[in-house]
Amino acid sequence: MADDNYDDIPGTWIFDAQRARAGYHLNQFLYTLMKEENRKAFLADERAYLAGFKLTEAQREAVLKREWNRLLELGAVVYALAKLAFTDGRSYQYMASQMTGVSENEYVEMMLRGGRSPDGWRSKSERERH
Amino acid sequence: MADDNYDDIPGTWIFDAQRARAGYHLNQFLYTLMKEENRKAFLADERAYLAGFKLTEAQREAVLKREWNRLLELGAVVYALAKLAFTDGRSYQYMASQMTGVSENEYVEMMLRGGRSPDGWRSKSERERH
Amino acid sequence: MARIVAGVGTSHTPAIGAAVDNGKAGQPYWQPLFKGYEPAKEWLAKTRPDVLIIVYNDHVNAFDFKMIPTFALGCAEEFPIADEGWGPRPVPVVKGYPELAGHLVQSLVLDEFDMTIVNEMPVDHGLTVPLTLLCGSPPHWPCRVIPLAVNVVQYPAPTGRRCYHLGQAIRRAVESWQEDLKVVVFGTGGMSHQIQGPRAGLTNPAFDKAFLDDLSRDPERLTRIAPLEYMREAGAEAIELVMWLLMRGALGPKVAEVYRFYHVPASSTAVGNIILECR
Amino acid sequence: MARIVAGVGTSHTPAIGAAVDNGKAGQPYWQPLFKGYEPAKEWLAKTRPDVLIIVYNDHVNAFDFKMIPTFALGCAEEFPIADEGWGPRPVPVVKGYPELAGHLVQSLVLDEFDMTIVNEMPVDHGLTVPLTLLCGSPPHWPCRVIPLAVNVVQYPAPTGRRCYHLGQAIRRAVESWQEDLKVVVFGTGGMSHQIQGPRAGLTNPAFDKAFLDDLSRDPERLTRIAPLEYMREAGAEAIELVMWLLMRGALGPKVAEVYRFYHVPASSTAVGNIILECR
Ligand SMILES: [Fe+3]
Ligand SMILES: [Fe+3]
Repeated sequence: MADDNYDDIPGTWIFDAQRARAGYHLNQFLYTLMKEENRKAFLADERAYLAGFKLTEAQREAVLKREWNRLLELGAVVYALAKLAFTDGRSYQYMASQMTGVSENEYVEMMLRGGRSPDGWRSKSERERH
Repeated sequence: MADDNYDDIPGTWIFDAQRARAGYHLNQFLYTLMKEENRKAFLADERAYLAGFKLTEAQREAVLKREWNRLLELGAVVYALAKLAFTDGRSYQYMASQMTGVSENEYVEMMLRGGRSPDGWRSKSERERH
Repeated sequence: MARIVAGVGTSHTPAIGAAVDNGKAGQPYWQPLFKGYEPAKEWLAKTRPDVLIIVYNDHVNAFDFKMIPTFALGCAEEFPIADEGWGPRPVPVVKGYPELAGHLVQSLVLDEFDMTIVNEMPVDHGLTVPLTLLCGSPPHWPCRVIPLAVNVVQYPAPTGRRCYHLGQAIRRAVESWQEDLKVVVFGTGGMSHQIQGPRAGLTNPAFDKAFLDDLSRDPERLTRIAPLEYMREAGAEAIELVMWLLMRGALGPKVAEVYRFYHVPASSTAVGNIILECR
Repeated sequence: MARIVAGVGTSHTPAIGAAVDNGKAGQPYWQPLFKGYEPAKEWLAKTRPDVLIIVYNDHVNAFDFKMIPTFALGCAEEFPIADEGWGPRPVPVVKGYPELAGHLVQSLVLDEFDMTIVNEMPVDHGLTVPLTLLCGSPPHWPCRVIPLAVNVVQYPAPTGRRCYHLGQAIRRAVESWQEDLKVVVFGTGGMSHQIQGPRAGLTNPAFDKAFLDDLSRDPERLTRIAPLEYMREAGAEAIELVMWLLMRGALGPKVAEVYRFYHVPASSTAVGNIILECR
């Protein structure tokens, strides 16, 4: 029934029930950044704001350091995570570029050239061969 | 697919999508009676409390007069409606007895004798023959 | 491998919880009912399940009218006791099983059941009264609980057939969980009752007896009872019995009835209790 | 009798809405995209539907993590525009059709789809960007809208097959509504895109082309695409394409493709648009 071999896809973290559980409080924190007053309060004193949420130490550090991929790994859902980038006055493409390890410009250029080919990204074994 | 001939059952109002829509604000009002402070505020000035909700005039009057069957007809769901009876310090059986037009004692006695037989209550035509 | 070993059908009438909470369980009105539940209580203590999947409905306590899910599966660590208007019942908090619940959701959605995931939810008498009836009043509930809330408040409720099939899918999902766990499924609500309108108090023992009989003898017949038939024959709120069919579906094809109790009244309802062991 | 006359598949990339709202639609980056949507816009204006059923997903704007419904049908009078973090988009409020939506829920639940009824819900770019693309920027949207929100955010999303079957059931439900109404169904999201992780930016035009081709030629093939295959071939967020299958299911067995447009990129996504008329 469940083809749940999605750990085999390289370069992504699937937001499943297990990851949703791990990221529950992290996402509830990110969700609050929809409101301007909360964004201001967060930027004014990030540690103090985060103290109001039951994050793990690893999640807290990753938020403070804007470790985008690590946040995905620790259970952030990308749509909620984007609200953190927006809070920083950054674009979605900026956040995506940081996740891929290139500059925002390089990322935008790659998309203008047609985006990233799936070749080499279908499975971990295909990735290694590349 | 839909056997939606339930208007044919006598002595009941089925809480379907249409009735739920008609009763939406009425039920949201009743839902607030879950909290002690709201029950007190309601009892202190019923009209003023009701002014905070978008009820129809008919719904408002039926609340003020505790017209239990009329409230069902106007879209109250019985579980929410019970909160109004509880707010009055009444029992569920009291509310049910009022809906059936007997005293609470008579209603309790009927249940102790085994409840109301379905005979005569299956359909409107069966009801008329009875 | 996790296994569903048995199912319990039981009413969840709120007045039963109130009787216990207010120390009235020994009164003549209530005494026969609680006496009738003693064997089921002993059975559960002896069976010692690790997890209960409790199929019940919320009565406008956890869910207001903003969102009404047909099937909502509780995936939280714990479920607080709902304040239904007079303070929460004085019973222990309900401990969930998020890992197993997450697995169930995953399996059920891929099996084409359109579940709603619920991560925060107070539980009302629909879930706590069965716990009280089957477990008494311990300081902690004896095992973990996965709540499965079914909409039977706004018509239409899911059909009995749909519920039965969901039960079957839950059995498959449980059996694909690696941990060695003993699971018991509760189907709650019912039996015949009408608690509103001029028709309130309607009770149909013949309908209820046939329903109890066919849970082991001919459950397929029960899946063909139309929503309207429950309402006509056994009262508008008898539609809750579809939750017993969900439980029955989860037990596999063959069951043995090991206990039955039937009593009228508890407040406005007929009360039924049945224990079915998987064979 | 109400009739579904056509379906529209379209991406709902938020950057498209932002481009319009910030007056950037004429810029070289955006101009080819908006030009490509002109024929679809004209087609919709000419078709003059009474009701749009828009299949989309919420992106953690209306639903937080307390409850995640698989299929949520919007039954409200109107749906406010969500504030996704920078104020609501400056577009008209979305007017619903509660009577028809209530009928759909009733019919679908009895048809064994486990719908969640939603009576209050803001709608996000998933629903409003398709309206902007197909209707432009009028002072009021030209017709009523029934939102159908599908969970594609927390894995697992419903399967493509399940979505297709739900579409078929929606067709039956619409046809059992007495009023004379012309209904168009939107399937939104996609096409290929991956918007997270080291793999972000993945785009697969070959996959997208085959998908567009088979919407009219062999939709059954598309219903057999496994969730994992969408993710492997076309990016984690390409799973949104199951919502196009829901639209396709609602069109009946035979359709004619009357328009197609495909463009890369809008922000991190491939953009597709197709119009299928029922034959
Ligand atoms: Fe109940
Ligand atoms: Fe999307």
